[in-house]
Amino acid sequence: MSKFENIAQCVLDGEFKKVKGLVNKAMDDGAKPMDIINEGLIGGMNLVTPLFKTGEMFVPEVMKSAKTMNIGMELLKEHIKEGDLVTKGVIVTGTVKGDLHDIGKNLVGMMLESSGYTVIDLGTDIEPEDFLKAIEEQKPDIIGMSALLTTTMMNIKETIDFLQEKGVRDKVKIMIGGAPISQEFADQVGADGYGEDAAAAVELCDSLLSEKAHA
Amino acid sequence: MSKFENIAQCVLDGEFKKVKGLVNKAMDDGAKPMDIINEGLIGGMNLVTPLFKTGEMFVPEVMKSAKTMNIGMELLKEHIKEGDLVTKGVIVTGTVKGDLHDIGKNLVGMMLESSGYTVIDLGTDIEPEDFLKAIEEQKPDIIGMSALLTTTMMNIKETIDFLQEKGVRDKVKIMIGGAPISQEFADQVGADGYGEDAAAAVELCDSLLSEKAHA
Amino acid sequence: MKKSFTQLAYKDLNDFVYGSCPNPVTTKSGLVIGGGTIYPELNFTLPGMNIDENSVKDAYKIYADIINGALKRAHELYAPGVVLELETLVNFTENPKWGIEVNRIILDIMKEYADKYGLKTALRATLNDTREMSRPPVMRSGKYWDGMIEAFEGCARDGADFLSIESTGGKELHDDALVNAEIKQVIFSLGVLAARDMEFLWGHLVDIADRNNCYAAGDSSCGFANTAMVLAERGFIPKSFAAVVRVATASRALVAYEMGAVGPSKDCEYAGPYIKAITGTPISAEGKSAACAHFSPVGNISAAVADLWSNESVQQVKLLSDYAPIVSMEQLIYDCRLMNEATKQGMNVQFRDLLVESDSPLDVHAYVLRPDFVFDISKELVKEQNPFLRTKLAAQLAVEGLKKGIADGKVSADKRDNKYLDIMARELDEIPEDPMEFYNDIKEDLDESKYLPGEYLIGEATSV
Amino acid sequence: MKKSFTQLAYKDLNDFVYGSCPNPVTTKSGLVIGGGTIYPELNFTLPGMNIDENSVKDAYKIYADIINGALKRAHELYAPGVVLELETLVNFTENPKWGIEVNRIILDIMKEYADKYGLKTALRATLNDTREMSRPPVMRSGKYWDGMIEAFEGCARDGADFLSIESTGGKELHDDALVNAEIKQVIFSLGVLAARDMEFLWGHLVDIADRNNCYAAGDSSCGFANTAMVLAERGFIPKSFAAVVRVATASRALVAYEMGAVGPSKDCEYAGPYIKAITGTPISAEGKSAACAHFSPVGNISAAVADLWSNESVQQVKLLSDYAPIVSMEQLIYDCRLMNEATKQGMNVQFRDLLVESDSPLDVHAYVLRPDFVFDISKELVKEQNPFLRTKLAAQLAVEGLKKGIADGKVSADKRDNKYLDIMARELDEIPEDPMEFYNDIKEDLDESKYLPGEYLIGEATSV
Ligand SMILES: [Zn+2]
Ligand SMILES: [Zn+2]
Ligand SMILES: [Zn+2]
Repeated sequence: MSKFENIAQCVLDGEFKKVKGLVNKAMDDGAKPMDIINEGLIGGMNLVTPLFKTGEMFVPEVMKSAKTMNIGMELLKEHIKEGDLVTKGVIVTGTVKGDLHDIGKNLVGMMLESSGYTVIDLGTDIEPEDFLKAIEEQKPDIIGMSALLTTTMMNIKETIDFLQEKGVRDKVKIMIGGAPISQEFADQVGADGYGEDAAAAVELCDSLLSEKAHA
Repeated sequence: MSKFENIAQCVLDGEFKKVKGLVNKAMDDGAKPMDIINEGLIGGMNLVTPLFKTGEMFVPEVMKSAKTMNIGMELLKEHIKEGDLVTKGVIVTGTVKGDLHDIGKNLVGMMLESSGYTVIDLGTDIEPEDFLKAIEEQKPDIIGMSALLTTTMMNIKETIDFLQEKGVRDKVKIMIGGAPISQEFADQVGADGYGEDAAAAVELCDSLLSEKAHA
Repeated sequence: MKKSFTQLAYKDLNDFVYGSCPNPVTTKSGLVIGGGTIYPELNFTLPGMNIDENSVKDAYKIYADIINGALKRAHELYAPGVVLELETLVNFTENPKWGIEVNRIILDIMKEYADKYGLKTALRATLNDTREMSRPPVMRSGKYWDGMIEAFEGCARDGADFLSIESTGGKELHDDALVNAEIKQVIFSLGVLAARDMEFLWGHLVDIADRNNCYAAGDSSCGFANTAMVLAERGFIPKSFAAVVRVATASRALVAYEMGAVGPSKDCEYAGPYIKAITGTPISAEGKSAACAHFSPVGNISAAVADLWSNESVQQVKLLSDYAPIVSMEQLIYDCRLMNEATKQGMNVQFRDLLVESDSPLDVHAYVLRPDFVFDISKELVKEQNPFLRTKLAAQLAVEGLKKGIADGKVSADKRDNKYLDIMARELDEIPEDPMEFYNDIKEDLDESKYLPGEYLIGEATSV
Repeated sequence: MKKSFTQLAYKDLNDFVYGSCPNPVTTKSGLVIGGGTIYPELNFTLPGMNIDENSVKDAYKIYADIINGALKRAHELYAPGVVLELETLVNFTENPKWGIEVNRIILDIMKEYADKYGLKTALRATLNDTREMSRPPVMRSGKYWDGMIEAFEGCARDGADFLSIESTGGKELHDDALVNAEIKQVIFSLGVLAARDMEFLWGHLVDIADRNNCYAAGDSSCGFANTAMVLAERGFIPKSFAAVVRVATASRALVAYEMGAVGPSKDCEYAGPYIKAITGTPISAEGKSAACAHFSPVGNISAAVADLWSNESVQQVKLLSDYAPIVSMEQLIYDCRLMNEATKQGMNVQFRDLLVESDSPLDVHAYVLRPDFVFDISKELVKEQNPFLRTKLAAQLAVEGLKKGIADGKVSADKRDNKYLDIMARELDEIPEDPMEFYNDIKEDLDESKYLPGEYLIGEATSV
């Protein structure tokens, strides 16, 4: 990995203005695009995630690192074959019916993207029908639902019941979150997991998908 | 009612040392025993209950009134026919399995007795089987169960489920109480009512039995 | 018609203390807020439940239970007075009839306790700002606006004492600004969008209050500064950044008072001390008493100059003693009792300083609430009447004050705070005087899909 | 071997203040309890769940979650130190292995926070007194006694700092005495039965503590005086009766210290000020911070001379911010911060007096906790070494003091309180000097089916 340490460091530092130059130089030096990606760009992001978890990096810093990685990716995209780049998984997010509070959900989305997931955000105030549609069309691995109010949290249950009824519940893992949500509530309504905050949500997705892989 | 006002007042004041004299005098004056009971003794207790509810009488005062009434009753018992005296209802009480906290339950029992109910107390740490046995043997109108701990409150549910399984659940009304208990919990476990304290428990029994009468 | 505040409401820092203010307000029941006594303000919310045509009746009953339980305890503890805050949930503003009904239920129970026990109470009706239900938000018309205004009218007409809101104009851009720690976008969201929306909104609310014999009380920057504080408490953004945002929101909140609001400000408006220093109106505050709703680094200091002391919000859930709102009521009453006892013994300034000194050296967010810090910044803010420039100025002064406080060892800071303060200082300096020039500068960094410039008169002639 | 306390531990009322005491104790982590700083003491319990062989593992996890959450918040708020109280539930004393395992889990997490962040913590193991599981209770032998002692041994051996209990000897008669407001039966239950059981029990506990390098901390009269207070708060018995019972329990609680306990007393021992005045040991207390567990009329005054400040107990339930024990932790830390700031500024006596004056004129129960009232009564109590006569004396002095306080207008009382104080005065006077004579006097009023006289050495030779 030492060969692309400068690129990894550039991602870690979120120096998004410098990454193009470094990637171009590596290409000029004859490096393979997939090596630059895996060891440099993703390698850099892999340093970021644990630092965020332990509180040594702030969200805006993670955002800058992700932006830096993405700029590098954009540059290399045309040089690699489609299918070489694999996502860690597809995640559909949304706040449930009646709920407008989306800063937490958006944070989760950003952190998941930074960690290598593909995130499809449905937005706020999402009807059960729209979650169903997203499952059918996007074939996500995980659905993430959130609610910030005691009077909307029960719509999480309603949505899960609706998906059950429509026979698609078991096609996805469901994770939930929001201020009034707890692990007990997640157990009660039949969700697969509860993420206390953005950092926890990333860990939760990792573990849900490894469960899925072993199932 | 004015004829036995002195006896009613004596009950209200809890003057248990004076009641014998007053009852004897009424008998000497030719009063009917059932009139002395209904207008004097029970009439006095009927003044007590509302004063307790509004906080104008303390429990020890209610206890003294009940004691006064009972002394009068004892005196008149041999003069009346069996069956003339009707109980408002039979109530079996107990703290559920694992729970030792009985001061609340005992208070409820005392207040119920003072209000004209027959109370059969099973005691503390009562197994579901023993509640079942009591239903079969005592044929109560109401079962009162209490739990003071979060780790014993679930034994209320266990007991109700057990009674359901044995097919006797609908033979009785079930009321529950104790510090961690709430109306929502009562609804969840399928109890008929929740009494916040001794005053509330009496009201609850009255309303459960009038429901039962109208059912 | 617009008021301007060109000098501090106080001459002496020692008059700037909890429980009293230069311009107290008197409720219908005769409570004088800011007249020498600090009173509890209880907030409460429903437990986890769905609200629809059927279940709304259950909700009414739960609200009645909450108020009965809380006022019973207030009576038992000899509370000299209590303010209740009904903060509606989305459904209750969307369906104004429901919100108005809850408001009425609460007023009826208040009357019962007044008649039976002489308990003095007042009601704050805080309507949920539903305008953000449309994405991008439509701020000045449409069904959400109409429903919200109808709810305000109804609550005011039926007898609420205070009207409040946590208005959300500009929040649609501010959220992203926070998680990316972009101070310029913060200033644009607060100083341009939010301020313009406040002017529009509070023109209407003051009018409703005036017509219905109640008080236009104020508007919390909850969705802005409290979101920042919670993100910082979770370690997501720098504490210094959140603290600077806090001070910047003071300028936004002031707009309501310029439009005619008279307080008391809302509990979660932690920039309340700035409002009180500048306008002399009473303020509400929350700190350790609100730990049931969110954590904070300002548990004590937030009470230092408060006129009402609140628990923010708690659901009707059962604890070992009883329901959580009754627990809050008891805690608030004891806190207020202690503070009022200090006042009675002529020790309120010393008590205020204990509240201040206990928190302010430990955290930058607490430090910006120090009464002397508030005074120093407020003295400068009253020189600037333009809300946009005042927002920028507030942030600049906060950055400077924090840098000095850290350098002097008066407040401990995260080792990364200095870096963020330097970045903020530099970026704030780059902001031009003219809002439209500023807009053009940062336009490409804004997510155009998220907001409607026209709702904020951008591109049109404006007083801002 | 038995200690006697024949004079007050204090010369000057102004030294009798929260956070410090003549005989502080130092925990394994180096916290000095009573050494100048008041620390939070957090108590916590499981949410509604059944405990059996299977689910006990879930319970272990919940306990771990509680401690992790609470210590994380303590660290974030820079708490100078924290005491945790594990108060076992019946099942965890009945099955000592479970209780010992939870104790160990907590100690492990404490160590983690010490290693990672330098957070100083200490653990109080309070074992549930299971002896009352037999009805009538068997106090000196049998499986419940054996299990309880095994649990104490295990918790002490593994590293708990403090051993405590809310022992129940005599409670089997005291409950009825309370609901019937029979002061003679109260004195018999507390002064004869409870005191004799305490002597027996604390002989064993002090021995366990000594052998395992931990502190025998003290025994709360929870089942006696707090039951009385809660009944009075509900309006079931007179407040003056409950207040007199409170003072009477001080004599019972003292027996543990005579047998060698060194504190800190348990949080719910509201008679703690009497213990501190007489023995000079540190005490724990709870007030408004414990509203989650029960209401009280002593929310502030209970803190006046406390060395630990506790929340009594709260289940692991989710509030809007987070789980309830974390909420308690935040509130306790802020309360302690404020009190410690007052100490730092040399204002602790003034702060104590604010706590005192804010509550004591409003309620007789608060009035008996006034430091001067405590001093006056304690000065007399140290002259009487016989626990039975000391219990009677405590009640008599409380009655007298309350009558005077009410007559002087220093404390407001229910209109019916005077009547009850008169009844108590008369009945207390009728109690003879000799416990056996007293026993014979009231024997027929006692429910013989409820207790075993032999377990209290009644009819046998005794030092009492
Ligand atoms: Zn708010
Ligand atoms: Zn206790
Ligand atoms: Zn405790």
